[in-house]
Order: sequence, then C-alpha cells, then structure tokens
Amino acid sequence: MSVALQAEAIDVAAEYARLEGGIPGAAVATFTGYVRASSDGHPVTGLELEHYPEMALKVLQELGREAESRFQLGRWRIVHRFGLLAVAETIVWVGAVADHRGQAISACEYMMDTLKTDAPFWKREQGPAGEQWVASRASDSERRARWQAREAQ
Amino acid sequence: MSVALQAEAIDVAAEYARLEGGIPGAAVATFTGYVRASSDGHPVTGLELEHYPEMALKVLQELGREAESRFQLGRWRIVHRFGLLAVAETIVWVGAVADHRGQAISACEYMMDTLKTDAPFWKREQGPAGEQWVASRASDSERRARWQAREAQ
Amino acid sequence: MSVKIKLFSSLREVLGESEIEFDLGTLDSAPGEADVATIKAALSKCGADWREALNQPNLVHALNHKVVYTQAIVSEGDELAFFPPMTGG
Amino acid sequence: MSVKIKLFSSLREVLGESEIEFDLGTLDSAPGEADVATIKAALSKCGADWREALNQPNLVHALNHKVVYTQAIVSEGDELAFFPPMTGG
Repeated sequence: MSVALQAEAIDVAAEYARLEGGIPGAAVATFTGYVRASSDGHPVTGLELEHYPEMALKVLQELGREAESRFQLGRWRIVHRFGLLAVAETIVWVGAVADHRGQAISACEYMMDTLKTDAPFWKREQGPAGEQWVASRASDSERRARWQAREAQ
Repeated sequence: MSVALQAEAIDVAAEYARLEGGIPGAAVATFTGYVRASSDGHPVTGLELEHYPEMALKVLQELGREAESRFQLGRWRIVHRFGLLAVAETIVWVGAVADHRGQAISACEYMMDTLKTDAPFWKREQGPAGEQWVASRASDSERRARWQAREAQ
Repeated sequence: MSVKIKLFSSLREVLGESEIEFDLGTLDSAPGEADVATIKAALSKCGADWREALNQPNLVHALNHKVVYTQAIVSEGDELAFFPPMTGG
Repeated sequence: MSVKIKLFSSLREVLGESEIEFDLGTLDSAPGEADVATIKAALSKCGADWREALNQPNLVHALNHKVVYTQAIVSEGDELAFFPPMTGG
C-alpha cells in the first residue's frame, strides 16, 4: 500500500516481511530487478539512475492503486532506487498480496510493465567506453501496450 | 535448480537468499501460497496435506527443468509442504531467476499452474463442521490448459 | 509376479488401505499384456467399495510415478497408484 | 506569470539546465491560452541546441507531474517538464 524511492539497496527480506505483515493473503508474488553486467552486448560496470522525485512518487502511487483495483489486491508495495548503482545491485522491487495466485502474479507483471515506461527514471550506463543514456526499448512499450489493449476491450 | 518437500514452514527469506545466491540474474520472481482462513465461503481452521513423496519429487523436478528450458531460467526453486498446516502458514514457494522479467514472472506462473494439477498432493480441510477433502477446481485445470495450448501452437 | 498398488487421499480413506501387493499371475492376461484397465477390473471384484472407488470418472492412474491412461501395460515390479485429482499448491 | 520548467536526462545534460523559470507574459498568447506547444516554440528560439532538444519526436511533456500532449494549457504556477522516454525499472 505504499511506495518508496530510495538511494539505499533494497532489503528484499525486510520488504517481504513488511508486505506479508503477519496476516498474509493466500497468494504473495514479488519481483526484483537487478543491475545487469552487460547491455546489448557491451559490458556495464555501473548505473546512474536519474529521477524526477515528485512525479515518480505520484506515478508509482497511482500505479499501485490501479493495480490494487484491477487485481483486487489486499496489499502492494513498490520500491525503486535512484542514484549510483553497482552491477548486481537491486534496482526495483514490487510485491502484491491477493486471494488468488493469478491476481498476485499479474499485478507484479502489470506494475513492472507499466513503471518501465511510465515512471520518470532514466538510466545512464557506465562502462569501459564511458557513459551513455540507455535508450527506451520498443519491447517495453509493447509489453505496456498489452495492458492498455486489455483495458480497451 | 532444486525441489524441497518439507513438513516445516517455508523460510521465505532464506529461500530467496539461496535462489539469488549472490550472483543474481537481472530478474527474480517469486510466489508464495498460504493456507486460507476460508474456502468457498466456509471457515477453515487448518489443512492436512497428503502427498505421494516419490512421485511428487519427480513431478516437481521435471516441472522445474521444463520451466528452465521454456523460460531460459538461470536458476529456479520449488518448495512444497506436506502434513498439518495452520491457517496463514506457507504451503508452497516457487522462485525463478532469468535475464528478463517476463521470463521470470511467467516461469513462476507456469510452475504454480502446473503443480496445482500435476503434483500429487491432496488437501484435507479442517473446520468447525469436521474435515473434508478439497475438490479439484475447474479453474485450475483451465489455467493449466492455457500452457498446453501455447505448447501446441 | 507382483505389482505394488498405492492408494491416496479419499481412495486410501474409503478403502482403508494405502498400499497392497497385487499378483499379476492371478489374471487371465498373458504376461506382458496386463494393462491398468485389467488390474482395475480385477480389483473391482474386491467389493462394492472398490468397484465404486476405482470407477469414478476422474480417477487418476500413475504407473511408476507418471500419470498414464488405462491402456498402459503393467509389469512385474511396477508401482501403480490410484488417486483423485490432485489439489496441491 | 511564471511557470517552472524542468529538464531531465539527456535534455538536462545537453542544455546544461535542470530548472528554469519561464514568464508566460512574454508570449503573444492571451492569458489561459498558452499551451505546451507555444512554450516549446518560445524556448526553441533560445538556440539550436534548444530547438533540437525540444523537437525530438519522442520528447515527453509532463505538466504538474502528469504526461500530457502539446495541446495542454499551461497556467501560472504550473510545473512543466521535458524529458526523453523513461527507462526505469
């Protein structure tokens, strides 16, 4: 039922425990994203995540509430990092609690697909050849569009 | 890359740490199932999970390997309990590590949908009105069948 | 010439047995020709409760830990299990 | 009559600014009729780098923290942000 934007690494175990909260629903799904060691074939040594704090918070809160209503979630949580990240560190964590597994799992997929294209974060990759902004991926827009198509039906 | 059948509650934090293993893929998805406090409208006070140990182990190992190949998983893990379970306790935990989020999330959904109908476990619910075997659900068979339809394409 | 028969869940409960030995030699079938259906038919003669339990339409048969159809051939040393649809997870 | 303009990612980098104030009074538009397109056109006069950055086809415009089209009306006190497609998660 909440969003966190933080510079620190995500404590996945603590996030899970807080989400589950001692009174779990029947189904809890989580997703964690990590910094990759390579990107489109070139090595990556780190990542800088720029963000637009006020908008990011609003977008993610609205996204959580939309997921809650779409998938009848009992609880949800979205944690996104910003700042300097090393390879293999956590970037993002989402969790959803629902009565049925399909709802919890789909909610995580929906939250991830949507935040990738709608939340104001920008990745700048660091590598042996210098730094560069990560380009948005058509595949991310396509995954996002699947949910909009379902909405329109 | 392994299956556990156990009487003890599932230590979700320990399972996650072992799955992630210090060298995570870019994407880790997990699902945890818990004992519900009610079933089809009647209260449930506990659950007894009967299983066929040798077959359960084989079926879940094959399921994990199939998920690994279908979704190009780097790592996976399936933990299923048996014996007496109290309300709100863990029943099952699955986790998948992949390069891309779609793979990790779909693998968890596939493993759950398949084990519900294919792994030899039988739930016996305990409630104020006595005990009764849980009937299989058509919705579970339908969710299972979706994957078989995709396979046939 | 024996096969291990295992029963789970409501079948185990109704029939009061979790495991029995079945002698393939008692069947009319030639060796290597006894299938799951033949064994079900033979066990159905053990009484009305067996007949009813083994002929429920959604019965699952597992031969050596794999779900099979009733045409699967059963051999000496095999393990054959009967149970209702699975409800784990 | 001022609007806060924010720039992120490659726009911030290329233009060397993360936040500027923009005076709606400098526009020809009547009050309440200045839209995002009008402000983009005005800022494009600040130089070739501004013109190029603000006219890239996939530019995103957010007005008061919501993504909008260029027809959205901008009022005094609003916060208008320009940035390339988002790449979080």
